[in-house]
Amino acid sequence: MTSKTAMRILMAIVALIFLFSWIIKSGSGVSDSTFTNVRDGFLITFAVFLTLSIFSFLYHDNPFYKFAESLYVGISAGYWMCYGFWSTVVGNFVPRASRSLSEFFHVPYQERADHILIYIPIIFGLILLTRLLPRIGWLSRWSLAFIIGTTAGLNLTRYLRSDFISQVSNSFIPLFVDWKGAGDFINHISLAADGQFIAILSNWVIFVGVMCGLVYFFFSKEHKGTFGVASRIGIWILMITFGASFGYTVMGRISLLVGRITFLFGDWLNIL
Amino acid sequence: MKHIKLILFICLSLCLTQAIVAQTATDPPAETAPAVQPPAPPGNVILKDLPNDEGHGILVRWDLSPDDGAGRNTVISYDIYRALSPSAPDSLWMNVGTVVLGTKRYSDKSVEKDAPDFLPKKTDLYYRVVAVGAGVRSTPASAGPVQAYDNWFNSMKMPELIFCIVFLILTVRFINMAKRGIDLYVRPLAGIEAIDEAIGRATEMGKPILYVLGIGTAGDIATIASFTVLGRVARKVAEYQTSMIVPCCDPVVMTIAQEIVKTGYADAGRPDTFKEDSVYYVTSQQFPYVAAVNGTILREKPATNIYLGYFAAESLLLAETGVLAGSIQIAGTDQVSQLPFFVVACDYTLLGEELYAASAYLGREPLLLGTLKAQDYLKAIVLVLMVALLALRVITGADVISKPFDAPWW
Amino acid sequence: MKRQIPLVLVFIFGVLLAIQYFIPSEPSQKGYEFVLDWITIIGIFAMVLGIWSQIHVGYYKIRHRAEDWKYSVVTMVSMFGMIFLGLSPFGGLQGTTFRLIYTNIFIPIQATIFALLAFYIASASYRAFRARSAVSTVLLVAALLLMLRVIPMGPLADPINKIGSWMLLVPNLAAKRAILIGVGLGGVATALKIVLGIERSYLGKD
Amino acid sequence: MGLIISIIVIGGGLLWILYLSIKGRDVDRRIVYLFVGTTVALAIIFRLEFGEVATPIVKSVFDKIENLPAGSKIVLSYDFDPAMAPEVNPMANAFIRHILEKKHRLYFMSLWATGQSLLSVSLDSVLKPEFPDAKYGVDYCNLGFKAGNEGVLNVVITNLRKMFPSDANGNSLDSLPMFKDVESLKDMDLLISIGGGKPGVKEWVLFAGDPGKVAMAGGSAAVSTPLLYPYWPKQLIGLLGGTKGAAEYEAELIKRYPRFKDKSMPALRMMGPQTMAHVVIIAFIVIGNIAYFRSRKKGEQS
Repeated sequence: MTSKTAMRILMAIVALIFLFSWIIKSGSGVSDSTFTNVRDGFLITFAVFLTLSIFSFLYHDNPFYKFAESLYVGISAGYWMCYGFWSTVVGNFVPRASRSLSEFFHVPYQERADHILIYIPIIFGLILLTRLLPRIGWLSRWSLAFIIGTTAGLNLTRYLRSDFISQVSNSFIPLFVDWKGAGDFINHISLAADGQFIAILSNWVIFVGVMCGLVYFFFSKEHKGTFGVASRIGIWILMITFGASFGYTVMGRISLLVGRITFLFGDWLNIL
Repeated sequence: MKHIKLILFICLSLCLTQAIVAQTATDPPAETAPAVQPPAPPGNVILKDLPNDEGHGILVRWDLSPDDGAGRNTVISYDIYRALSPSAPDSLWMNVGTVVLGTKRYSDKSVEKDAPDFLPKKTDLYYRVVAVGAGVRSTPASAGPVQAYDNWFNSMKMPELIFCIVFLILTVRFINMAKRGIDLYVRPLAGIEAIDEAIGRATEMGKPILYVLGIGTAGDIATIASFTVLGRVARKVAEYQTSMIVPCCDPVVMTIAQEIVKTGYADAGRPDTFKEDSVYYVTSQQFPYVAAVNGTILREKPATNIYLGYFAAESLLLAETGVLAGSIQIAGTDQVSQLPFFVVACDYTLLGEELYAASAYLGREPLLLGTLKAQDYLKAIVLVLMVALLALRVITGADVISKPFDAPWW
Repeated sequence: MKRQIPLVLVFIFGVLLAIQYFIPSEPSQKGYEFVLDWITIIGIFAMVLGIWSQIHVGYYKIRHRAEDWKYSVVTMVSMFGMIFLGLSPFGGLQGTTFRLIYTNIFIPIQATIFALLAFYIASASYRAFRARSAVSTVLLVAALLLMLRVIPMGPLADPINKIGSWMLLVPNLAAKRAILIGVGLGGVATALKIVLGIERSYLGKD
Repeated sequence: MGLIISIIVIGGGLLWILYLSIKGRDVDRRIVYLFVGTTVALAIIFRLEFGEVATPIVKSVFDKIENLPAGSKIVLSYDFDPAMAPEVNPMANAFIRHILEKKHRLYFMSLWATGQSLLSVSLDSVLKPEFPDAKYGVDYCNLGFKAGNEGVLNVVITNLRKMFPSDANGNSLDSLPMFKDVESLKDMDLLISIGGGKPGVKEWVLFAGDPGKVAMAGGSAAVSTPLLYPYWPKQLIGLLGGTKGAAEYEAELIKRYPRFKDKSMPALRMMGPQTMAHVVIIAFIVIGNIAYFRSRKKGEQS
């Protein structure tokens, strides 16, 4: 009961602040039209309200977050459907399906001899819709099979170059860069970033790292003995990478927060 | 009839472009011309159908003009011209390309039918190569006819083909071995074993399992891999009579997921307990989807969250919220950039290839384990190649052949 | 019938598209473009199923006054409102109200949700980066080094920067390659299993 | 003054947390959130700034633009969305300033639909007010957005007009003087893609820079930068990674052209809160480890 009362008081306070902000922001609008000022005042206040509602999720789940979330999901779904309608249906499908429809939507009709083929995906699409009819719903598997089959076929060969062949191929790197004998190497040893030592070290780390990483991914062999050592090195290399990527990402995330706080303090409170 | 139209069209467009070219060519003042002698023409023009293409390309090769980099050293560039007849008037020779001095080849390629320089298939074509100096041009070196035609195999893709064949042979071999009952060992993977345990835990706690397929479409192989795991998880969930929530980010993915979960329940002998609304579509956009799933995590407090598939920035948003809700979390993706966040925030993470292996592990069917073995063999081949390379270096003293699969050595 | 035809379809389209990759000739390229187009068009029909699913779930909640049903009303109203605005012939995607809602409601929420990551990345580092074992120490040290890059460290800045860049460049490359090679193999294996019908858990029994 | 207040508030709080966790108390995640939020807010309010110096990977992009002869053709592609904008928009603006200052020709485009609205903001807030003499169609132009991701690049690298028969405002490319000698992207002197997602810098390298053999530079969100590093220095002449990269570029720009000093340099300003927030996160990691070792010691003793 008390928490419910507290919630009500909180909501009342939020509503008051909202109104207050709306009035102030409308009053400080720059447009000549009162309507525009009142509208913009509302929009910025609402945006602030939503921003704070989302942040309140950090404390814990609450009605404000739920409201912002529901609104967001609804707008997104609606936006996505409109976008899909205009770009795919009107932009892609109508110009090839029918002349009269094209005229209706003011898109140029594409006359093509092979436009008859467009009925194949339409049939598959209609079959997909049989899902909504319980008795023949299993028919929809045909369309799903088409999608899964093409995806599998596309992936069977297409990513081999970028994900496998190029990667293997690029691992064949010179392990003794500019090698002129051990004496020369020791004489010129330095920690300069573009020096021979660093170049050789880096290439060895890549070479050994790739090998050990591959060993780590072996499924049919126990990680014991030499194999275990190699896979252990593999994990280390992976962990260095993950740690580094994580640490490197922190900055980007803080920037996003800076953006939001700047919005709150600058655009809303005008104290920056 | 059709061809005549086409040829007429091409001739017309040739005329037009040539007219434009001719006009621009005569534009600059000609006062420098008499001072410089025209360079000697390039020699020995050889024409060939451009290999590995869809039939709208010709490879033109020639010997450098004696004045290119030597002799009078007056060549600046080469102009390549194409026409449909060797005796065509100059205006019908279309300039299809210009290359700088020292170049001995040019790929003339134009696929689009409406392009002015469209290169027709199976038509006799004639070429001229002209060496160009400052304000002067050599006499043309001509060759032809040549025809462009469709190629039926892209020889640049030979490594892929060899790979596929080797992979197929290995897979069939190991599947046969598995069928004969030979035991194929696979080492335990903690993340995958955790899936089994997690379903049991959810049953004990009486809480649902959240299965997130990521934000990929059905066109991502990671999503497909996730489907294969979902099928097995759904079946176990039905056997244990636990509940399951599968929010989806793509309508196609949702449809397939519904079908999978439904059949999983049917396979477990409990088709009646399947609720269609347990697999639902949220929205196709990344962050709204995450907002909704995060809300679900905090409200339903699932015993286990499974994130398998294609993920982007939402990885940490989901995983940290899962930590707040106290769920056991198992993640897996092939997105290298998102692995760190899953590794840090989840209890178990399937790294890259492990995601693809998960279904075989869960199913424990000999047929599926066979492909795992084939994958291992290919990794072994790569390893052997790399070690051989190192040995070669030590023995011969010559450093590596770089990028062995990029040059068409076959 | 229920199971055989899908498997046959998967096989046929899988093999065709896998082989198509090697054939540069014109009919093959055309076919490839067609298939990609088809998937988009089937996607339109799938969208109908998506909308249906959403309405179904929302309607069920509202009808049965399930917990938080009021929020389903918010979702439904905002969804249909957007659809009404976006499909109405007076503006479509460029309509004033449609754009205002998108830029003043949608975008602020989107940016804020993304910004939650700043907090999450902090709490995740606090919780997870502990020197529990050798492996977790490696993770911790690598992360710390990269975070230190941002802070002006005077004379230490240059070496930290160099080591940090090196870690992002070299071990990162090795790990990425090892993972990608595995991913490549795993992806091909999964695709092959599906095309050959070895993996059919997604199709069920009957 | 602001610095002192911030240090007292944050430092004092952290010491208190350290004391508590040594005592064996758990730190609630919400305390962490509170600290991160407060730190960033304080740094923003007091406008804390720290000096930046360009690293080689950033410097090489700057030098490239600096050393190209005036009138060179540079493509700047906006491949990002509002969520990424705070991080990468400053780069875009810095590039615009630098490119137009050097009197190069600037071609805008985007592979992300969302890029166009962000571009129009850049045009209105930076390009038009700061370079009133720059003429549309002569000094800069906007090709607009085309759907098709890397497919677009596949086409424009051989034929620009096929994909973009007209610019974003519907002008035929042939009517714009700056397209006179442009057949495809191969005729460009430098391609710059700004974006952290897909399609982004990577796709630009693979589908435009590499096949067209055109110099390519990139700016990307911090999260995807490590994966782009391997393309430097061969396939990418340089790369601006996240706000730090942008700040370094801005610093370099101000150093070379002091007239930009009073212009808004958001990345440089961003680095203040960044530095503070990183200090706080690192402090929490250290506190966490101290607490962990203490509790382990206690465990061993008992």
